[in-house]
Amino acid sequence: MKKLINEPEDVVDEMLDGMVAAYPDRLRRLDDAEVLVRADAPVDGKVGIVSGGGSGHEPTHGGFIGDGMLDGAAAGEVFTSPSADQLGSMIEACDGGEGVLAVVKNYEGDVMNFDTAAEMAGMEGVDVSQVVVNDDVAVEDSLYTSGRRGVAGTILVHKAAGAKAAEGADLDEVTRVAEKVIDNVATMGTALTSCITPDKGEPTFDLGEDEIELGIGIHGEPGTERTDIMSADEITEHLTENVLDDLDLEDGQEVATIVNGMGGTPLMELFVVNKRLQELIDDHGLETWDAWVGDYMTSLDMDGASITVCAVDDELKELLSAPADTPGLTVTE
Amino acid sequence: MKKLINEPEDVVDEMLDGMVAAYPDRLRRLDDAEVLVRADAPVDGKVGIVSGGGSGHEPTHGGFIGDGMLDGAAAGEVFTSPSADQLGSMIEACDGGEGVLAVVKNYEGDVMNFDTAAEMAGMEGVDVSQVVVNDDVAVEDSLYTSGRRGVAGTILVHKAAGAKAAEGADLDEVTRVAEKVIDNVATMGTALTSCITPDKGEPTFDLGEDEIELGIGIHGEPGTERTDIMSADEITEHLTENVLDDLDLEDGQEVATIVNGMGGTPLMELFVVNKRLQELIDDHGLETWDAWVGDYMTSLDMDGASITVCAVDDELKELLSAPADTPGLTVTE
Amino acid sequence: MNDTDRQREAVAEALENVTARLDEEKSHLTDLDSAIGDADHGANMTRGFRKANEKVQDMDEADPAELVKTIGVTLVSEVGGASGPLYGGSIMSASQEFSEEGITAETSVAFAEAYLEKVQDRGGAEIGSKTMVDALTPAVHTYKKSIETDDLEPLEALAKAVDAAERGVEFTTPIRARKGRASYLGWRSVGHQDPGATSTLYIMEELLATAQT
Amino acid sequence: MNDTDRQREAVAEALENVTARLDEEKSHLTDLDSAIGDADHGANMTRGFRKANEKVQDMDEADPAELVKTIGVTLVSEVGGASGPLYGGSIMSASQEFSEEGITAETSVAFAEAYLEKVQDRGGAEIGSKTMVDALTPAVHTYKKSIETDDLEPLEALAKAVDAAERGVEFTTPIRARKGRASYLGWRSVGHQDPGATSTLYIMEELLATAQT
Ligand SMILES: Nc1ncnc2c1ncn2[C@@H]1O[C@H](COP(=O)(O)OP(=O)(O)O)[C@@H](O)[C@H]1O
Ligand SMILES: Nc1ncnc2c1ncn2[C@@H]1O[C@H](COP(=O)(O)OP(=O)(O)O)[C@@H](O)[C@H]1O
Ligand SMILES: [Mg+2]
Ligand SMILES: [Mg+2]
Ligand SMILES: [Mg+2]
Ligand SMILES: [Mg+2]
Repeated sequence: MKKLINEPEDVVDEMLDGMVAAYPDRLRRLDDAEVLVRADAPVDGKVGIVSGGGSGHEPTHGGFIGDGMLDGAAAGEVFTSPSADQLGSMIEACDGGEGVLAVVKNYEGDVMNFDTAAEMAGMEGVDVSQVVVNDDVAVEDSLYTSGRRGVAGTILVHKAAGAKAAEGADLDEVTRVAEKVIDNVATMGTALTSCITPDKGEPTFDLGEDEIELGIGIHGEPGTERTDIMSADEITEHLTENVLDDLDLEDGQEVATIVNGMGGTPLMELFVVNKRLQELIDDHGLETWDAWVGDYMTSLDMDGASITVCAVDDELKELLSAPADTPGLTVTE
Repeated sequence: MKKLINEPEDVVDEMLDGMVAAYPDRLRRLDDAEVLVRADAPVDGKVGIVSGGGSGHEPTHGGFIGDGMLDGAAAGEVFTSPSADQLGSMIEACDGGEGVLAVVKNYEGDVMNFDTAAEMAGMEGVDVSQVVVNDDVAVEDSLYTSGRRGVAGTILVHKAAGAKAAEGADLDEVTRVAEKVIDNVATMGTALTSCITPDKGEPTFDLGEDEIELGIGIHGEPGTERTDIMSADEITEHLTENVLDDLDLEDGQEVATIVNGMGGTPLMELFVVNKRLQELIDDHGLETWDAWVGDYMTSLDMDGASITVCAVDDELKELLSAPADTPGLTVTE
Repeated sequence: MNDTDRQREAVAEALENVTARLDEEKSHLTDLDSAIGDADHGANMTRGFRKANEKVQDMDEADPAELVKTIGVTLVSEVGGASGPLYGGSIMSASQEFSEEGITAETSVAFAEAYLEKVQDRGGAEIGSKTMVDALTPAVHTYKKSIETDDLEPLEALAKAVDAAERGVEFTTPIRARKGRASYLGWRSVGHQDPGATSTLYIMEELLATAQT
Repeated sequence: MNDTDRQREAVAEALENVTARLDEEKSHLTDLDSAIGDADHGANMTRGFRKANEKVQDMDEADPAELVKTIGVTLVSEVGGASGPLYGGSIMSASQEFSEEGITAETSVAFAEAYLEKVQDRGGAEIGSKTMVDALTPAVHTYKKSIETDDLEPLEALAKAVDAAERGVEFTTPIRARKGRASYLGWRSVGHQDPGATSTLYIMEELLATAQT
């Protein structure tokens, strides 16, 4: 394994300092914590939007801090939920008096630590509301699993909730739009190679030279099915069919789509996938209102991509296209 | 080799369609050509800024089309300069009556094809000016080489020239600022792994499990020196020293910096590099005016990064921070 | 040396041994987590226990309940992930059982029961979900019965509990996960041993080894 | 069949053979380019010649000069890279030598000289820069001398030229590159054979093979 790192145990700490060094006017690091917040946090009179989780998904989470998106992001160790302490300090640092919405991805570690943090912050008098994103259709949502995972669709939750908060809406309203995105978004991904965590230094799972993993998670958790390599078109068809099946949309429905790279896949290939995705959206009688292509929710150096579809109404369209100014995503009017 | 592609020979064509499908309001593809232009090209009364070269460097070149940057970009086959025909059609499609600046990277193929294209367009009455970017300090600039290569510093040329053209400056002025960036920018890169071209399907060069290539080009051309793997800090020091040696700046000089990912390197690692880079800039008595971190000039799936430093004066600061709205780079006021 | 001092030393020594053992098993735990999780269980456990060990070795004055609570608090703040709140939060809250009478046969049973209850409260796993609960449940049941019904000495009871935990760990292999990251795998989780159950066993083995010296 | 028809058929047949040969050698050319370039010379050459071949096979009426020019124009517009303008542009412009008298011993010498000159004009490489010029120069010199001084038959002259080109290709291996991507490597380019010189040789070998049948 070769990586551009120093000691594996320092990578998160050094990354955070490197982010602040890149955006000193926008980001501030909380003392002694692996937490980034807006340089001007807390923003008085605005609902704070925070997120967080394991590191290794850059630009998620810290890269989406800024006007119109997040106020704070906690960075756990690679693929490990931040501790409740860290999350608690973040929530308090982002409360401008109107309360804080925590956007949680559905992993037991994240959920348990955010729960504890919300309790702690509540005791300090901060109004906290939580939403749990679970857009990954690869995982069966049943009593026999810990539920669907939160993956790339999370970015749309950050965007919509962030825009609503920027409008001056109250915590209930901000929470409502976050839930609305969650109710309307679905994602599925595939891996061509495993990621390699700095600590382990070897692939998390072994994939044969001609195999791919369908339904991959964003932590190198093995997916749900292993198959022979297929063409980009076939893979796109498989992922898109599963996503659209889950959403079960009406004819003519407008959607936002994301082709999200897992970190190691060239942008060139993501556009090849997007070409087929847009054909399929059209074949299904749907209409793409906006298409995003890029690395939003990565998994270190994993080679692969996920496809997200989100049904949008006028409210979501307005929120998703509202201005945002963050290192990882800029939307202009 | 596993890639998210269909047939290798279709990848550029499908990528271009996938880009237009992602940004239908911003990009238009010329008929029967591997050329993207602004949807509203040519922009009347504005100098056109065009670029182009082999594919595989995404978001370069087409990803930088938009307000404040490029008007057109020609996409050759992977790592192969576009033909003079294609370049010629692009130049003509981007002439709004005020002439066109072609930003060429210093590779013999690019230079020869752009020369021919400029001649052809000249015969059609288009005023064409060319600048050749050669920021790669890894290559000795002497009679015994074909000169320094053009690499990530090119993005700053696109940005500054694009901003100047957007202001309404004439072709001479736009050319002057492009040259100014070229005179003040230097870059050097390293590879941890080789890229794999879709056509060959195997690594272009073999690197041992513990080796890295210093001074790598952006086409999988082997670099200038092969060494044992070093820490991120050591690599950053090596690249930065070479770049700063070349520029030989005065104490207190303000600079813009880029930590550019080669495609396969996680953003996390680029920020680790940026941390050390900013410390070194400081140690050298220089001052970072703006720091960019991300994938701007990639080399397919190559694992590695390059470091660019550009000395900036008031004029360049104004141009580099002027608004730009493109898929690959958005700058807001 | 009074009773409190002796108990403090025992806790510190046990913690030292647990930390060393987890360090040794770090890559094994990570390998288990690679197969059905996200390859960080070894790093998570060692990060937390090393820090807890550092803290506790400096606390010369504290009573056993405080020491145990400190271990829990440190795990909560250092580990993150699923194992941070499960291990840390449960140790933290179960430590209350020692606050009045220190560590006795009876309070150790109460601690064990409170710990298991807290893990289940927080994580929602049942026995058979293929988690640490599968190692814990037989261990706690056996320990309680050995002490309360069979009147065994704590050391003997603990030895039996370790055996029971081992049976629990083995049991996780052939079953399908219902909780934790392994549950995402559906039927493909069958055939793999659960990392959290395994680390639970290692910790118990070190508690026993410490008690035996 | 008149002279023009015969020459047209010869050009078409030669092109067919060249295209087939480049197809065969595609991955070898790419491997050579991997070592000191960017791993696309095989793809570049086959893409261009396949297209040129398609076009020329349909041109039943054209004279030999037009056919050759079409080959050049097609390479210019299809290949790109360094080899597109070098091969394509030079063939295109040298084709003029055939426009008055068709292909004769004399015009073929003129063509060869014009072609080499154009490659050097455009690319700026000298002999010894480790490029296609190193295969071309001895081949053109030998061909010219064989015809003009030694009065050999074109077929014999061509055979000698191919030998000379081969010597030129071998010569590229032990020297340091001064032009093309290989020049970026400095001394590390020593020990590798130049791809463009190699493809030049293959093309000449097929011209000879076609002439011999
Ligand atoms: N809901 C749960 N209830 C009980 N134990 C759980 C639960 N979820 C996970 N675990 C335990 O935690 C272990 C994984 O811990 P770890 O790898 O440190 O955290 P993470 O899953 O967040 O990466 C699993 O092997 C399992 O024993
Ligand atoms: N300046 C030059 N003059 C003559 N030949 C050159 C020059 N530059 C490159 N070549 C030839 O072109 C060959 C490479 O062609 P190709 O790989 O198709 O183009 P590119 O270098 O653009 O990828 C080299 O092997 C060399 O023979
Ligand atoms: Mg984890
Ligand atoms: Mg090339
Ligand atoms: Mg884990
Ligand atoms: Mg080449």
